[in-house]
Parts: sequence; C-alpha cells; structure tokens
Amino acid sequence: MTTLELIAAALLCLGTFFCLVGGIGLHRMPDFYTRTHAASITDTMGAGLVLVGLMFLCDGQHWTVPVKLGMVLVFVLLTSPTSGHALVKAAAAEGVRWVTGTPPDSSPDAEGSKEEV
Amino acid sequence: MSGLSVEAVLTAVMIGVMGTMFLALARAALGPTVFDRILAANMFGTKTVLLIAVAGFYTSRPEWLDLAIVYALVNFAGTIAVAKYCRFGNLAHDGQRRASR
Amino acid sequence: MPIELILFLLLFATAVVIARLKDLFAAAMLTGIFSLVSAGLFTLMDAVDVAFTEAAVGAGISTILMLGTLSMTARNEDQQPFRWLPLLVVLITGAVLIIGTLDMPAYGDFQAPAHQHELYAGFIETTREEIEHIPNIVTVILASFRGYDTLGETTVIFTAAIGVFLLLGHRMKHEQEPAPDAQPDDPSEAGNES
Amino acid sequence: MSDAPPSAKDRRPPMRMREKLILRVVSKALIPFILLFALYVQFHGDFGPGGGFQAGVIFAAGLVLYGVIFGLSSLEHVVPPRTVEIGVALGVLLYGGVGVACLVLGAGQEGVGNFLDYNVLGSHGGEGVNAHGQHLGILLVELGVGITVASSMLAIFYMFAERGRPEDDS
Repeated sequence: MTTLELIAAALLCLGTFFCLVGGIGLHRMPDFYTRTHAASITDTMGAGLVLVGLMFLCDGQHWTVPVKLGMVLVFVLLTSPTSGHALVKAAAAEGVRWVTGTPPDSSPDAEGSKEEV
Repeated sequence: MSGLSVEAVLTAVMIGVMGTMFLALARAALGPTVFDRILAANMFGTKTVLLIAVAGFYTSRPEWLDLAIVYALVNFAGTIAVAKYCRFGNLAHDGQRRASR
Repeated sequence: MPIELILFLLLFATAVVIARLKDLFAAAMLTGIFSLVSAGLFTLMDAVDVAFTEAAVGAGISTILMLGTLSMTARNEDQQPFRWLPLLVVLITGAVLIIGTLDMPAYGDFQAPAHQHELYAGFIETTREEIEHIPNIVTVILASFRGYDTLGETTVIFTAAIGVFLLLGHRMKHEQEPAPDAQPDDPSEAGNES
Repeated sequence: MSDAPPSAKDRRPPMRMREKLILRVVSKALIPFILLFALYVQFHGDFGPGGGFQAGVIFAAGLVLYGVIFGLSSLEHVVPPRTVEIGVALGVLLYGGVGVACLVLGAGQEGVGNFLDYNVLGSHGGEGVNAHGQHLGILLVELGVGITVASSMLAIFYMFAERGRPEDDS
C-alpha cells in the first residue's frame, strides 16, 4: 500500500467506526432527542470521514470523481443536520417525551400513551 | 503492511456500513415514536449513499457517484416531506398561515 | 458474493418489518428504505440505470405521493379478522413462485440463457460499433432500438396522469370551495393527547 | 404568522417565522442544485447512467420539495397547474413529433421514411447508421420523456396536496 492508500484506509476505518458507534447509540440512547445526536454522528463524522477517505483513493481517476465525492460530502453535510433540525422541531411540537421529563407544552400524565404515537 | 489491501479495507467498510443499516432498520422497526422511525430512515439513506460510493470504488466504477448524489439530494426531500406531514397532517401547508395545527 | 447476500438479508428484514407494522405512515417510510436497499442491490448487480430509477422514484417521489394518499385516507391499518382463504391463496402463490425460482439460473451465472442468447451478443457488440458517440448502451437500446416501446411507456405515464386528473382533479382551480372532509384531523393529535 | 391566541385545545405554541429559517435557507440553496442535477441527468444520459425518466422524477422531486417547504400556493406561483397540464401532453407530443419528423424527412430524402428512425435526422444523411442523427433523436426523445414524467409527477402531487389543503385564501 502506498502512503495515500494508508491514509485512506485509516480514514475509512475511522469513519466506519463512527458509523457503527452511531448505530449502536441509536439503540442505547434513551429518548428521541438523544438518538438524534447518535444519528447525526453517523451523518457527519461517519459519512464525512468515509468520503474524505475515498477521495484519497482517487489517484489516477478522472477529475470529476473527487469533485463528485466532494459534492456528495457537501450535500450530506448540508441536508442531514437540516433534516435533523426539522425532525426535532416537529417532534417537540408534537410533544414527544424527553427522558428527563416532558416538553413544557405536553401533558405530564400521558406516560403510556406517548408510546406508538 | 502485507496482507492488507485496499479491497479488504473497502469490504470491511461496506460490511460495517451494512451493520449500521441493520441497526437503523431495527430502530425503524422498534419505534417507539414515529420520529424515531423517520430518524432511522434518514440515517439509512445516508448509509446507502456511503455504501454506493464505497461500492463504486470497490468495483472501480466511480461513475456510480451520480447515484450517490441523487440519494443525498432526494433523501432530503423525502425526509422533509415526512416531517412536514407529521407536523401538519398534509403537504399543502406553507407553515406560516395557521398557527396551531 | 457475501455483500450481496447481506443486502438480500436486509431486503428480507425490511419486507418483514413492513408487513408487521400497523402504522401505515411508518410503513410508507419503510417502503422508502426498501427501495433504497433494492437500489443498492441493483447497483452491485451493475444495473446502474435501474438503480437510478429506483433511487429517484422509490426514495423521493413515491414516499411523498404515499404521504399525500395517507393525508386523504386513514393512518392506521384496519384490523382485519383472521381468515383462512387469503392465507391459503398467499401460501400457494408463494410456493408456486419459489418452485418457479428453482428453474432459474443461478445468481450471476454466466451460462444463463439471457447471456447466451444471440440477441445479447448482438446488442452488446454491435451497439458500440454502430453508435460510437453514445457510450451508454442502455440509453441507446431504450430510446433508439426500442423506441416504440419507450413511446408506449411514455404514453402509459401520460394516461396515468390523465386518469389522476379525471379522478381527483376539478381543473385544479383555486376558487374551489374547501370541502369540509378534505381536511383530515391531525392523526397524531388523537394519540398524543388522549 | 397568526396572532390569534391558541385555544385551550391547541397546546402547541404559535409557530414563528424564525423556526423555519434554517429549513428555508438550506432548501433555497439546495433546490437549484437538485434542478441542475436533474438537467445533468437528462442531457448526460447518453454518456452516464440516467435518462429522461430519472431526470423527470428528480426535477419533480426538487419542485415538490419547494412546494413542501414554501407552501403549495408558492409552488403554484412558480409552476402554474395549467403549465403542468400542458407539459403532460407536450412530452408525448414531442416524442411522437420526432417520429413523425423522421417519417417526413425520410420520405423526402430516401423516398421511404420510418417512424422513429433517427438516421434521417443527421446533417449528412446516407446509408447505414448516422451517429449524429441517432444522437439528436435520442436527445429529443429523452427530453420528451423527461417533460412528461416531471409534469405527471407534479400533477399527481398537486392533486393529492390540493385535497389536504387547509382552507386558505391565497
């Protein structure tokens, strides 16, 4: 392996690690809002590192390949926090429970009925 | 660094990404709220982008990146529509006029 | 190939999850996941154009259109009583389909009839020579060799749009009076606050 | 932005413009890219993956995203329903028109024209396959497919969203 490939391999492995961590966090986190945190790790660190790692493998490819990778990276980095933001707003408006309590505008006694909204 | 090839690393990445997809699918199946499912579906979309990008390099067909761009863009539209439907119950609303729906 | 095997497993798991869900809204979203996975599978099978279609249609538009349908109808599946006859029909159909697949060539088999047929060689080899300016054979075959076929497909889409116009459209006028039943209750509200 | 106080049943706070600011800014930045990418897929379909159908769907997805975020009436301002209705038919017409043009041109050049035989469209007609003519024919035909598909998807979205439209007075 060349140096470039070594760097790429390291970045790819690190990115995959973050993906898996986020996936596990999606199950370990107690409520929706914290799960958003886990999911966004896979979208930013995971996807970002993997895509940057792939850029290091572009040696000898057509010049559009790294450009397209960069476009994917920019789009992922733009869209995923935005959709996460929209989701959290919608969830807060719906009154999805927090783990430490309830949002200010939802009824505190609806403990069971919050499941399976 | 004998025995460690780029192909092996790419295979490992694909398997790791697919493991994440399984985890996201489990979260989408378990819920409990509908927002968890949307979150998992959105994450699944990003993982598909990664999978296709890596698969393109694995099979040395990098023109598949067009596909990854489509995913990255279209997945956003889907997620936003879903979040909007969740919040307003329809897709026609412009989010400003009516305060409490 | 192990990676495709994992993707098939993922596809199967998604289908099972969709079938088990009662919430149609979540089911609509998981259909999006299903088409994402199948598009990944198509990509690995080297059918990039099909994957492209699957990605654009399945992940984006069809989810949105299904949401539109859901906003007009119900959100939860009706609980049907268990019935034997449909189960029997489904089981028999499934068994017949599985028996049918036994006759199919193995996955990725180079000796498969589709690869051995003379048309295959004809298309692949002569297309590049004849129309050298267009590298994507799929486009050439769809738009030129099978132009009639694609014209038919376009007409089908046209007909579908006309059908939707006739069924749902009232000339898409702004001045239409808002029908009282056209505005569904926010479905999540009932579950939330009861 | 409504100033009406929420009733007792509506516990959600009134939505302010600022809440959707991020969504609006990001989508304003993204939608041009989606539409541009759709055009890239449309006209690059002969070289890479893609073609009219995919491009039409992506184009419609971009417009639908605009409609979802900025409201159906804004989208109707951008793409009037009448335009969509015309577009649905226009694509098929373009496709069929290319076929008829091949018929007429072929009859003029060689005495016999075939429907959708693009060879006669080339600048230098003659025997065998005319790459230039094929290229032009495929481009036009794919454009027809793209127009029909995009308009149909948008029309279906209009129909569905119209039904769920809250009573507004735009």
